[in-house]
Amino acid sequence: MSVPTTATALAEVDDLVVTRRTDGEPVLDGVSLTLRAGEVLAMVGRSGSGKTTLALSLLGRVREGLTPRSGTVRVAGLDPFTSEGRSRVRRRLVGFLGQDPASALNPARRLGSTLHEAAALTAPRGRGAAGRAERERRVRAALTEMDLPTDPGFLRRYPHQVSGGQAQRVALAVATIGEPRLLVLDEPTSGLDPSLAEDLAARLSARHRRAGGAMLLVSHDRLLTETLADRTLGIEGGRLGPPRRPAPSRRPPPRRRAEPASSGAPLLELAHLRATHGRHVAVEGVSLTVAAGGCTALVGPSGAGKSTVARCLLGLHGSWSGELRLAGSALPTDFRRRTGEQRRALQLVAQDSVGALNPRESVRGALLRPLAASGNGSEEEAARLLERVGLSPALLGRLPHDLSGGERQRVNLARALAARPRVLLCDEVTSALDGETRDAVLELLRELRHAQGLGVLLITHDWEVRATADQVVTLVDGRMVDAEREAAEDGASR
Amino acid sequence: GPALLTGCGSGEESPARSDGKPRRGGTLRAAFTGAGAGETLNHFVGGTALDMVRARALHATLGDLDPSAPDGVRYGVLETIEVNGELSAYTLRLRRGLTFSDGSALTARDVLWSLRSPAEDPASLPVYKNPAATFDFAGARVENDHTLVLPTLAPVADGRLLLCQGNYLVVKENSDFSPEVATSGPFRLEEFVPGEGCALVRNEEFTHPELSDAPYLDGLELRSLPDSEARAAALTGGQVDFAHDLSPVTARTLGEDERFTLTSTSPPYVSGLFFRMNLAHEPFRDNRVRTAFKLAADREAMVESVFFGDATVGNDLLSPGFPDYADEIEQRPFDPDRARRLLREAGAEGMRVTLTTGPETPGMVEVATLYVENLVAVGVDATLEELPAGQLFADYPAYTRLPLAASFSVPTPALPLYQMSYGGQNPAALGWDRPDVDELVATARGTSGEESARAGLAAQRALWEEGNTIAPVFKPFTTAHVPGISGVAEDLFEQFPGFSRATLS
Amino acid sequence: MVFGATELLPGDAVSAVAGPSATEAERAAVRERLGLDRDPVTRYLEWAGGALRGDLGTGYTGGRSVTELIADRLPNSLLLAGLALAVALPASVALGLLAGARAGRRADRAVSTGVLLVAGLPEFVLAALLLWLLAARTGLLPQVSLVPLGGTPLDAPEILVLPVLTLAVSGVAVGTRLVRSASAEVAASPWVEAARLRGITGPRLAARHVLPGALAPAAQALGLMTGALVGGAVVVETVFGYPGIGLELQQAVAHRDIPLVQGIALVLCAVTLATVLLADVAARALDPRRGSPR
Amino acid sequence: MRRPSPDPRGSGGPGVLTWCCAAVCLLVLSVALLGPLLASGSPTEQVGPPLAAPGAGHPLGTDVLGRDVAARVLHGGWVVLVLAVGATTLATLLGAGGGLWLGLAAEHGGEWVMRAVDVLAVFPPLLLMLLLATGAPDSDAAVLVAVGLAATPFSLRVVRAATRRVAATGYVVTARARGDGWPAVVRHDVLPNVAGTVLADAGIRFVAAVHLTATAGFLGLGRGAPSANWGRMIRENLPGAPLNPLPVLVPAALLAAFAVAVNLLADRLAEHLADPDITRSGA
Ligand SMILES: Nc1ncnc2c1ncn2[C@@H]1O[C@H](COP(=O)(O)OP(=O)(O)OP(=O)(O)O)[C@@H](O)[C@H]1O
Ligand SMILES: Nc1ncnc2c1ncn2[C@@H]1O[C@H](COP(=O)(O)OP(=O)(O)OP(=O)(O)O)[C@@H](O)[C@H]1O
Ligand SMILES: [Mg+2]
Ligand SMILES: [Mg+2]
Repeated sequence: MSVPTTATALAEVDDLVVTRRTDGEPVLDGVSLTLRAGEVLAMVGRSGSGKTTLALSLLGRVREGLTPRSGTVRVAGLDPFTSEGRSRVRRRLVGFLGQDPASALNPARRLGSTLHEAAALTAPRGRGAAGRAERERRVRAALTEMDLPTDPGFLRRYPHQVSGGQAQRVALAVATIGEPRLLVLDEPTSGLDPSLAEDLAARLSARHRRAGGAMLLVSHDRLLTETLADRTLGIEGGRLGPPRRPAPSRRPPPRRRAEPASSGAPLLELAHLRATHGRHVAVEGVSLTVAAGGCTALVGPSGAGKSTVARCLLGLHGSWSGELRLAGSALPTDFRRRTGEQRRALQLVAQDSVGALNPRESVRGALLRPLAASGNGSEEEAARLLERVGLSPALLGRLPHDLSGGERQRVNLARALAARPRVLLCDEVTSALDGETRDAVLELLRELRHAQGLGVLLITHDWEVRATADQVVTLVDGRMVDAEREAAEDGASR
Repeated sequence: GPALLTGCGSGEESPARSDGKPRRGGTLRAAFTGAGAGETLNHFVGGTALDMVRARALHATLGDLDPSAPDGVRYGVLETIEVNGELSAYTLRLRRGLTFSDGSALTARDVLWSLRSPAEDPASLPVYKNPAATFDFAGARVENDHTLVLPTLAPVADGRLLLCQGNYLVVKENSDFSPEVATSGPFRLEEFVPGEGCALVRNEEFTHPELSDAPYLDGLELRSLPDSEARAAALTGGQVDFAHDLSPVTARTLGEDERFTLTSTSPPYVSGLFFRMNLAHEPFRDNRVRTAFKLAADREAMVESVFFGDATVGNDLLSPGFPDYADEIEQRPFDPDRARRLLREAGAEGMRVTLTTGPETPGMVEVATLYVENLVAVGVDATLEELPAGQLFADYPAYTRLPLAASFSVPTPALPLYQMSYGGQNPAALGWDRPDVDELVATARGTSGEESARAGLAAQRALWEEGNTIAPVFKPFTTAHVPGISGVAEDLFEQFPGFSRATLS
Repeated sequence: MVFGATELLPGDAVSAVAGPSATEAERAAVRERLGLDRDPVTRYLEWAGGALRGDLGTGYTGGRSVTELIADRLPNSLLLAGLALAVALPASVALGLLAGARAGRRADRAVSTGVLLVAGLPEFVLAALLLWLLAARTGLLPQVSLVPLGGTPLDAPEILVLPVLTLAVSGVAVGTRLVRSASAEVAASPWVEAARLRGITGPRLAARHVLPGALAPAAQALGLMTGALVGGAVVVETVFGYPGIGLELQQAVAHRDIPLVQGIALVLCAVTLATVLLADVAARALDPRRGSPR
Repeated sequence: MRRPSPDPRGSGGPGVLTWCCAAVCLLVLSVALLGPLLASGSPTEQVGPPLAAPGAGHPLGTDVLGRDVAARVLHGGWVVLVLAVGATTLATLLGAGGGLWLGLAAEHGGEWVMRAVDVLAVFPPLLLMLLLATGAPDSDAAVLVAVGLAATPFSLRVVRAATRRVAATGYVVTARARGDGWPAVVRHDVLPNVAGTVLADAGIRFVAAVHLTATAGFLGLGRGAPSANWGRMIRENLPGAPLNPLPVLVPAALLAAFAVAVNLLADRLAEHLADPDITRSGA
């Protein structure tokens, strides 16, 4: 059975059912969808509702552990599930940006070579010098569009040498460089600060529409969907429906004043941090404190050095100097010289949620290990932790790659909490979460702060997340920008 | 020449063409066991087959053994050897007009140096030191360019046989064995690559004692291939025309191939495979046990299975085929029942013994394997221990302590061989200490005629009856070559072919 | 270490040189001439000193300088190993990638099974098989590697074919597996997945996306393989009578030519060590993340 | 309604090939281990002319000394297998243990230990085998140890490389930073992720061990002449192959089949241990 293709329908999904292989649970449950040329369709839904699964099906891809049961998919009249269809669809028709762009860049290849290859693959068959010059031009254009440096030095870097947001933008550049007729973007701006995201989105859509391309945008960032999308579809439990919430306002929500949790002595004090990446000074002169039961937000544009600060605090960064105190006693800069107690006291939820999970360890194992170390290694405790971060205990038996992006991020969070830290460092912990889930997570953090005096350092781009902090430290280019004033502006100073 | 070779293929073709003249020309390529890259042109220190063959191609011999000749020898550079009545001095007379490859004259001084210098060099092989045990080189006199007088240390009757064994060659006096040195043999060196081989061309200065126009070959290429399989493969692949010393199985497989002619040496040019009982080992002190061990060996089966019938059954004596070999002594039978009985009598039933062997020469391990089965069959608790290649004799003191050890012999006349390895409490004799037999051998060698024969027979009978050596098999040296090669058999030293008369058609 | 090891070999060159039937006096003379009567420490110091100066002493059999002797043979072995590598490396990378990039699929099964079949044959059986197929039966190639006298193996390239082939085939068998296991892992990574979703397939995917990640681990193992090729040619050199260092070592051991064994072992160690270090350096250079753990 | 994507790989579970391998393994193992019980004749007794073609009483003919090939095949397997399996186990244990340790202890002088191991690794295995085997001549245990030791540095290197790769991943760093000790990290994070490599490597080691053991026969090491041993049989009878190829072919085929089957099984096992889904991804 197939639906006749109309001239304007670029992509059609008809009654697609995708189930889990193990238990036959549907992940997509009879999804039908038409995407016309030039249309931007936003897809919103809770974490784990099937957005990524649907997006991937347009490329003829079903992740291992899932199997397509029935239904058809057509892109420009081609079936991406057949091998000829697949190669044409992927090569020429569809540009795709995955949810974890950082892990989509080959760590053994330089950024430049990945970009050049993408340009060459999609270029009109120009060979020789002319072709090369054309490719270079396109790469430069793509980088400029993404607000990335275009110098050869940057292109010569490896993925692990750029920040999470930069990696995401490189991946976005790779996806868009060939100007495909259909762009499928899965959380394209999760690692970017809002102003940059908005800016980028505007540029992207302007160009894209000009060229008459269609776009499927999966994002929980209402700002973004609102700016870009012609139409927004909600997805819930694998079924399409109208968006659950009416489109919210364009403006950032009023910043809630966070109730100062406790005014005791700072739990974590950092002073005069200086960190380098080789010869390049990534961060300099950063000082911050996290109070017991308090929450400090570390914000700043992508590439400012936020993740670097977090890694320094944890003692993971190789070359840094500065003073670090935990509850008044000094912490060695290198984690190897910290005691087990000291290590457990600081926990990080890393920005790259894929890399931080052992691909061969089930969720259960990942949670039980820190739980056992902190003295309560029972399965119930693990299940309870999962529930607290809004996940079903059924996930305990799963491996990381059987999880959706948001689920992975929350497993990471649960694991960090399982170690019963005194200070929790969250690096973009809500970037892949829809508003509802994010609020639940923030609520959990708040609760822990109050109940256990947990100190939280939040690295975030999200205004709403930032608003929960009682202190804000802003980094620009590795330096602090008048934290006091920012804080005062936020009305969050103590 | 003597019929030293028995053909088992199409046989040797006549060296003469229809017009009676052997064909001249051609280059013969032959493969031998050689040493590695350490190989030198000094044959006094290198004992491989290749060393021997190369040396005999490059250097003229004093003479070769030839039982059919009046003196028992055929002379090379020599005209005659005269011995005085007391058997105390030998006079060597050289042929006139001999020259080295550079045209310089070959004199008696060269002959003396060639005999004497290896005896004085500790590095040289024992075989080249043997003359020094008989002759007094310090008292040697060079009478003129063609006459050399060698006094003996004690009266010796077989001095001619000793000097003209085929391996005493004439080297230019004070030679350093560099490739440039002038040589006296049928060929001269053109190219020498240690460990790989050498290329030789006809030495036009050489005059053959019997054949005026020999050597016939234009060139000779001798290649070093240590592995028997590899030599056979080179032959079947057409890379060489002549492959020396093939293992029994290889020989058998090549024998099925009509493209090649296989020849095996017959006695005396055969190598003995021995098992030697150590008299320091208690049970072997009893001659009944020794005899039982000799009776237990199924010699026919060994010849059949290991050598496909192409070997000689041994009679627990050394060197069959040589003139001094006692073929009057009856062949020892295969009699397991008697062996069992003797063992019972000696109270050695179920005795435990380990036979130690190694792949030192083809067939040695196989024969030992069968022998152990034979021993088990007569009620000896025998086991075999096979050492890796090169290890059996490596630690010689340890070897001399083995209870039952394998060994092998190279073709040497029986009595000199006895003196070399059994006489005078030699540790190599594994406890054999019989001054009376030593005496008999000395008499046999020091006298001639009837007396010598009687003493020789008595010595060998003692060895047969009480000796500690089981000599079940003598294996031939098998070579294979393409048809059309002839004249090799006429110039043979022991198992080593010479090419001075060889022709190629 | 090489020295110590060879000292432990039972027996000494005395018997080999003097012959089994030598008398005790003769043996003592030989022992003195070879310097074996002095204590091992003195001999070691002399040897080590000489080795540093490039002088490895004199071989017992023939009395040639060991250094000279090795200089004769080593180039032949290096040529053999080099050619075998030149065949084996690209082939194992290509096959390993083909199998690894499609791990679990039919191509992988075919390559893996085939490679295993070959690897399952001991080297001398493989040599015998190739010999029988390509030389003995068909007469296409010479069965024995007789180098033209006074020339190099390159003067008669046909003699190199079989030894190189044997070495290369068994090298490919090992190499392919190493590359396969490294690339299978990379092929399952999210970034290769992302490349697939960009429509990159086939050779391009393998060469540009899988290979870079697989090279570093594979280089390590391939380095070792290379070392093994140089030293491990003993069997092949014996079977084909190829005048290389492996054949020489085997003969030297059989003749208890201690200085020669020591010299060859030392040179082999040096060559292998060099390749292993080279592989290490290569692996480091090929892995951008080395030295900067995340 | 048709299925949009015909599943390219069929369902999971062991395939035909895996079953074949298991069957071959079992067969060879039973020949090797039960052979001595099944064989009617003695493996060392001479029963006929050498290299005779198959005939009544001796279904595979006779070998180079006229012994029954069938009896020798039945008797000659377990030595090779025990040796190869033992040596592989030794090499894998030492290699995996050392490799893990060296991979993780890269900072603390591990580099230097590795160099030392390299020196060991480059020591010619031939010499190593000669040494150990001459120290204890005629002993199979020496061959086992020698083969095992010769293979160890190789394993060690491969495992170390894999370990270092894993040790640099986010999850290991996270676990370490979280306060997990090395034992826990090794057990949960490192081992599962290098297990595939270790197993695949063990497979390679196994083939190498079979070869080395056979080569030990080639060099005349280990139990000597009369004992039947597949590696030895091949060598003993190789020159006679044109007359009766069976004494060479049968043991060679058994050896090769076993090596291949064990390897393939090790591969499959590695895959399943790892997690079938991870290693079999592909669009
Ligand atoms: N290994 C490295 N080598 C060189 N430069 C690096 C390396 N890692 C990061 N950088 C650079 O250091 C700067 C800070 O990186 P960091 O990851 O701390 O940024 P960030 O603030 O977390 O950004 P984002 O919000 O995009 O994650 C960036 O400019 C980045 O390109
Ligand atoms: N390989 C897999 N095997 C089994 N279940 C899976 C697999 N991948 C995803 N799932 C499950 O399928 C559901 C849908 O996943 P999907 O990734 O499509 O969610 P999503 O809407 O993209 O969520 P998020 O916003 O968190 O990324 C989730 O419940 C997830 O746990
Ligand atoms: Mg998703
Ligand atoms: Mg970051």
